[in-house]
Amino acid sequence: MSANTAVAEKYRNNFLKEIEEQVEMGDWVKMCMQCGVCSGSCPTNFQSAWEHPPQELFMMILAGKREEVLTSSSMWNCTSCYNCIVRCPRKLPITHIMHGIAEYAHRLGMAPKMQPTRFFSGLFWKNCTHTGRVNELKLSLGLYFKDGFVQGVKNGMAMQAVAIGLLKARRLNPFELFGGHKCKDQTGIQAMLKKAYEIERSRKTAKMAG
Amino acid sequence: MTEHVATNETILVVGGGISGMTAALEAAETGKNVVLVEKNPALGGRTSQLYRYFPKLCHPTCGLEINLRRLKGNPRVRLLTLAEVTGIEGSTGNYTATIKVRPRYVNENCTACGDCERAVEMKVDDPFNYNLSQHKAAYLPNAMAYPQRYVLDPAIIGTADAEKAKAACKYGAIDLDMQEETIQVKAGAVIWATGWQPYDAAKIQPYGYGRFKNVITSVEFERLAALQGPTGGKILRPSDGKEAKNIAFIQCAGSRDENHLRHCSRICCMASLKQTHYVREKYPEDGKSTIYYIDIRAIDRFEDFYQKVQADPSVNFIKSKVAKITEDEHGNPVCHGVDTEGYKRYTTPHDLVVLAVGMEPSVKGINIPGHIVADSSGFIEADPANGAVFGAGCASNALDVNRAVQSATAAALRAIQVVNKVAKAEA
Amino acid sequence: MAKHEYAFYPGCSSQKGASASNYLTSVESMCKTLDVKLTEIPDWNCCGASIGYAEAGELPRHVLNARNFALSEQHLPGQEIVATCAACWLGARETRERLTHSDTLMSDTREALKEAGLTINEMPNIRHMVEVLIEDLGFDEMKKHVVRPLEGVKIAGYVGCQTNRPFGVDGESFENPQYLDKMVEMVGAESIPEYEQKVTCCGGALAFSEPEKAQAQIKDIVESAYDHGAEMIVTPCPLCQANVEIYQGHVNKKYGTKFDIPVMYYSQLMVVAYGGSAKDAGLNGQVIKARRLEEIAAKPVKR
Amino acid sequence: MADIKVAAYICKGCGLGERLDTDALVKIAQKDGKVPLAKSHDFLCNADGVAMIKNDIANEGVTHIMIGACSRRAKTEAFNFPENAVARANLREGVVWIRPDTDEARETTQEMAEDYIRMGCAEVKAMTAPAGNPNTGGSKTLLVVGGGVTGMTTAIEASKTGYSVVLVEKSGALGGWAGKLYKRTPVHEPYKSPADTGVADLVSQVLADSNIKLYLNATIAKTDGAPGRFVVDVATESGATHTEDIGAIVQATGFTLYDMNKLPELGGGKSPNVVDQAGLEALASAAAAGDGVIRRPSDGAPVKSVVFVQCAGQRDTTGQHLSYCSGFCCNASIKQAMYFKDVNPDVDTTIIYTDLRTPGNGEDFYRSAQEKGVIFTKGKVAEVMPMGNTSTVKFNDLILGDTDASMVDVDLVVLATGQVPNSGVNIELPAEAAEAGTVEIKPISILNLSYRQGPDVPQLKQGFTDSHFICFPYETRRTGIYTAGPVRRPMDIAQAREDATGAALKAIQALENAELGRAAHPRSGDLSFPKIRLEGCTQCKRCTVECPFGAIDEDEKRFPVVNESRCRRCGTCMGACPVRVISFDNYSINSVGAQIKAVDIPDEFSEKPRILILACENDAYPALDMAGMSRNEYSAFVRIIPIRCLGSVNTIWITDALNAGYDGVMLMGCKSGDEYQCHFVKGSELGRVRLSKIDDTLKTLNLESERVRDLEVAITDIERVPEMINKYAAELVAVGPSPFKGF
Repeated sequence: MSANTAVAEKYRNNFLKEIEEQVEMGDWVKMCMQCGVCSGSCPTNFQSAWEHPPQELFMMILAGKREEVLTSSSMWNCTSCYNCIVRCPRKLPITHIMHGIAEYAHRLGMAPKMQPTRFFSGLFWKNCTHTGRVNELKLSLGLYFKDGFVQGVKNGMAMQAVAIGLLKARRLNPFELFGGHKCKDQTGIQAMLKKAYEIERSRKTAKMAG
Repeated sequence: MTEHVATNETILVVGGGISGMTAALEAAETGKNVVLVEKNPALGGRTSQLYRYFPKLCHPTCGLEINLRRLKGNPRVRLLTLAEVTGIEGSTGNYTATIKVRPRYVNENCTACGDCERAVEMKVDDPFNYNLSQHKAAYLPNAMAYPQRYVLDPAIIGTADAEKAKAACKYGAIDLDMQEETIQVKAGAVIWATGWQPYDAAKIQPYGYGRFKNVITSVEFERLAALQGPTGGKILRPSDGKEAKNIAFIQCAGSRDENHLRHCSRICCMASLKQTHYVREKYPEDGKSTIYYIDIRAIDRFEDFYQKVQADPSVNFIKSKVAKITEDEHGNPVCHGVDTEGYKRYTTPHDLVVLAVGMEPSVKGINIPGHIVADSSGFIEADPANGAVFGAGCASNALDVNRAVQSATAAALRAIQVVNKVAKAEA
Repeated sequence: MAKHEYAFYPGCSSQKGASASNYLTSVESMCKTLDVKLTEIPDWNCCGASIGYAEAGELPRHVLNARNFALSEQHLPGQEIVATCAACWLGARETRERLTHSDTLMSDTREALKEAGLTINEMPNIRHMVEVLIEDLGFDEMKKHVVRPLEGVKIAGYVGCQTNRPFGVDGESFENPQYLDKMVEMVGAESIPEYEQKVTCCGGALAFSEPEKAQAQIKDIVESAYDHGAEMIVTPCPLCQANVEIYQGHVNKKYGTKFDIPVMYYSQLMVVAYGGSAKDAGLNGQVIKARRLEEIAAKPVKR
Repeated sequence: MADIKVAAYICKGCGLGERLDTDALVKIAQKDGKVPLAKSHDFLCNADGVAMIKNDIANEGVTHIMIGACSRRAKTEAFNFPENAVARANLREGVVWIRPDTDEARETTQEMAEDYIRMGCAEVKAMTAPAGNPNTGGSKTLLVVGGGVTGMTTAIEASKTGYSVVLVEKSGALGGWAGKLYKRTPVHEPYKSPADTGVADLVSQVLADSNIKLYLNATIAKTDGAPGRFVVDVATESGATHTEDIGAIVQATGFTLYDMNKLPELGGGKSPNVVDQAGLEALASAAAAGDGVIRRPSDGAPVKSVVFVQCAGQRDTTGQHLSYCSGFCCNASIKQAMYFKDVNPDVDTTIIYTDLRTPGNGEDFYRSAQEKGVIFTKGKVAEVMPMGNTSTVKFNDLILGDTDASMVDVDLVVLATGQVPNSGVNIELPAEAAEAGTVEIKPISILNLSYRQGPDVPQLKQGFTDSHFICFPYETRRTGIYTAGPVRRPMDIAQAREDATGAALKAIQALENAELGRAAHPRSGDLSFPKIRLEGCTQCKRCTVECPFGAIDEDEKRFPVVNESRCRRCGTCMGACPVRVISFDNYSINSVGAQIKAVDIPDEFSEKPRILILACENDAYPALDMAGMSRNEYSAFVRIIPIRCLGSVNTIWITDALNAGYDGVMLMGCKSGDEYQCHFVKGSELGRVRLSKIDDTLKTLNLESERVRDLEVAITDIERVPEMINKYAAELVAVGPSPFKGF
């Protein structure tokens, strides 16, 4: 049974256990008491954005709704504003749990493919770890062209005014496209990150094995 | 009431609220000498500031009257008001308490005629009304005040007003030279019945208490409803004096919250359920209550009361911890959050928001020997290491009145056991 | 010797030609006046920001921040790390907290750092520039240097999220922080303490990935500033600054509004108040020009 | 009566001297009050004034004192003459403070004061200083019924205080419900894990205590007597009866779990794999004795999944099951879930609840369970369907909005059923309900009281024993008999132990006061008691039937027998007696009647009506006093007499008043009914029932029904009471003057 097709029994603990083992801060999920303060505190928490707000996602995890949780686009709506964290009466690190669940869904390949924030998140990470520093122009272009060339041009046009404004204010450098900011020790950074991934993977695998 | 001399067979009761009075009276009515110490100028404590009790909706002063009558008729209780225990030394069966007694500036000649009050101009905040109103600086703390004797606020001392008060008194009852005193009292056992204080609502930042005038606490709401309160029993909101008919009650304001109080304060759900009754009582036509809650804790026989309120169409229950409160252009507090039963987002304006604030034990900063054993919330635990210092009422746990009285009665027995042993040894 | 010295972590946006280059410019001018010496951590790298989460995982994210700690320790021993960007500060602080509380994470981090020839021995303190100003210098010291008070300018203090939560500035409240208002008063301008959107989220990275969701919030933030009569908005966060400033055009299109309010950094206000030129304050870096400040910056200094 | 000497003292302080003609009042006392000694004083309550009175007692032989000053509720320390009969004429709160200080009002205000002086003098003459009741008993032994945690705690605590105890347990072993538990919920920091029940320790303390006499397999065959002198027959299994002299009783008979067989929809009784909380405790205890693994009853397989159904048969609004919440079950289920998790974290434990109720530090226990992986699901269980060795639990998931949620292959289902009190016979159960069988009847008495009113302590509607459950929770309606533990209110072990300790104190207090012939709460320390002039008694039984505390029995000749130590001194018997043969030394038909008659009734042309107010001293009278303190004015035509309780109002007072020409009578008593506020529980209700028949009397007198008004007054009615008075006074003007004036 591959990770993607694992079936969680309803209202049993196995999906919760999976989350605890594989998701950053996942062992906090069970501490939720369903007060809903996180859901009410979320700035993007209008129904269309959040199909399932945080506290509901937690209940779904407890209820073993694995497929629905991991394929949901809900946690990708997190803006990292930390409102939920500071208000949670149980001190759940909700922002991190949302990121963690998203990361896990992404790792399993179950996250919605064209979820824009998922795409941007990956793009950002690749962009910044590539040279050690963010290349804002490439990042933007990468985002606009995620849905293909035509859509990219359209997106770019929509953002034209913004870009021109930034260019004029010297806050966007067109030459970033051909290099731009970077760290000197790129080799060291790559080696370091590679090692970090290795360690993390081995730890997660070990947990999965029990 | 009398002035017996305290000995090792005396029981010291700290706190003159319902728990302390109960402990003192139960011990005295079993034949023990008691010294009862109250920090306020009058007995009664926090329950005497309530409009009604749940679940019978009767008035707390009704029980207070009986307790005061018991006290007036009992020579075994010696009462010290305006007095605070600052330290206790010794061990089981042999304690010495140091008690700071603040000046009342009024002696026992006072007949409570009220001439001094009429004579003075100065006004000060009235703590009996949680400072929602002011009273004269020469005042009787409340209509039921016992001792039935006036008090001068320290702020008046040294002013011309103070002299006016003195001049107005025909009975030589006003003594402006009264000084703070420190006295020592012997006791064989000590009952701590210092009660609770409402959690500081300003610390619950998202609710804007202190920023928004129309966000008040549950204890303040009791005073708004009370017939002798600052509004004469009308529920008027603080910002503009408008009738507050659409009222939100927010549960767990501080309680069950690791950012604030870890424990559940037990009484707040019932208190809010009770307070919805006030809304209905004052505005039978169009009063409306909304209770935002996590779990309604109407424990044991109180469940009946909950069911009655549930059946009331003017009361709406929303399972949700309110995320934050804002204020709209009309000064209405607006509750924001999500109803977790089926995920419904709300942004609801109310005339008034009442925060059901939690209970904090009033035992902090008191010098008790041998380091009193308390739980993580500061409530005194029953522990042999506490010697003959016994917690009673809300100093020992988050309790409703019924349970506080039980606790105080039990504490009285524990104290009697100690002084009986002393008596036996001394015989 | 400068009065205060720190290891400086400017972050990706505060580089030349990057989206917060004007922040950098003004911070440098401000620090000069205040005799604060910032030494850039050599070869610092990106913090990973909160948005990198899909790929970052846990350890790689912390390793990335730890590399900066190691570099700082190596080159600027004993100095506290100061960040100007909310995300950098938060990311670094989170890493610090986690590594301090987990021995496993710490040893894993050290193992990965070894690959880059680095190590950490001691955990550095991570400070936000605002903390340095308030805690190390204090309002009195900051005020001393004001030679050109921004009299009559009404400014909404927009604190945003990440400089405020979950850590925030000591002693401030999450829901109603007041330090930015105090800074506005300090430079002689008029603050709006009752500005109710001061901690509303600007949408963060969602402003890029899902702009329509973020723009609703940006609209609230700007609208309320207008309602309170603000002429400009001030913020301590580069992402807040960018989002609130550059999307006003989009918001206008979508909601039919006519927003055109400058969004400034606290450091820009201070530089102008300290007598600096428009250029010193990076005013040329505004997409929506801060004409009022430019006018003041053009005035002679009262000495 | 021969050697009484009455003195009247009239104070001139607090404005009385300025507002009233006190010299005239002195004269009234001498002339109308006929007191040999009458004086006024500028400041009666100060040391000098009190010394004057004390001097008169010592040197002038004054025995009876009438003080015309402030209210009887004020200056109690100063006017404290315990050896004397004392009456207070309330000239301050009752006269000058409720009247405007105007020239027009002066005459009526003075008349009011004069009447109160007349009334005070009349009252005090009808009084004697009480000296405590006879028939005291000196037993210092407590009887504790029930050998569970509550009973054992009561016994141990009483013994520690120095009192001997007889402990009666109906089963063959001590321990009760708690004795069957594997563990209990924690009561100390850190509130994280189940704790030892402590029962073994309590049992060994009881067994080792020579002060505690233990009867196992025993019941109470008969309880006779009164506090201080109870005689109790203890019947043992062998059939033998042992008689014990007892001072006071604590009933700690606990509870029975609600029968889960009444919950077939939840699988109750349908499968061995559906158990109640007691069932699970047994499984856990059996597991602990073995390999620690809790096994499925049907086949002994280790339990891998367990579901706890909260509020099973509780909080029921349909009337079929228990309407209340038992309070302890949320924590109990958490504890039981931990039985599984602490042994094997892989067991799935789910608690399905609607409101999780873990007050106080229970919140820490709840959190600890979450940390251990216990799953809490907010939902309402619709059905438990056992099939083979497992069950399916169908429920409405209230958070996820799934009305058709279900869990399958559940090994064990635990139903959290509630506590049903073991409170004996419901002596007030309406006969028709008992016959119809609509209410469950527990026919077996626990105490077998030989009281006229029935064999057990009266109950509330849910079967718990009656008490003032807010301010005075221990006060049952049987003096000297206290109930403790879950028989009184659903509770857990910690609360039961606290309750038991408190009940021990109350029992000790009761027997000590009974020995001194003093009353128990709420007139604690009162030395007066009802005396019955049997020569005049017609054996009508009203006193024996009405006494709210079951104090009065009947002898073989059916005469009433007052057991004074059971009496709370409310006076309901006195109010009930149609031939007026019951009285207290300081409160009697005459002491009130004389006051009524002492009032000067102006003729019908004077336009000065007279209204008699009989006001309950516990609530209405303080409200009237406080109205005075607030200077809330009311009619000068009322004359107020405080009464012990509305229940003590004898209709003769009303007919006497009306015959004497009063225009109206207002009766002010406490709220009655289910949410009664009467400190004598049934007093105000009984008074009202009696007064509801006053209309007949009015008809025979040819008077309008408006002339008597029954009113509920609360102590907070400081504004309302003057309004009620003024409104009534205005109504009476419309009705017109009483036709009986001048006769």
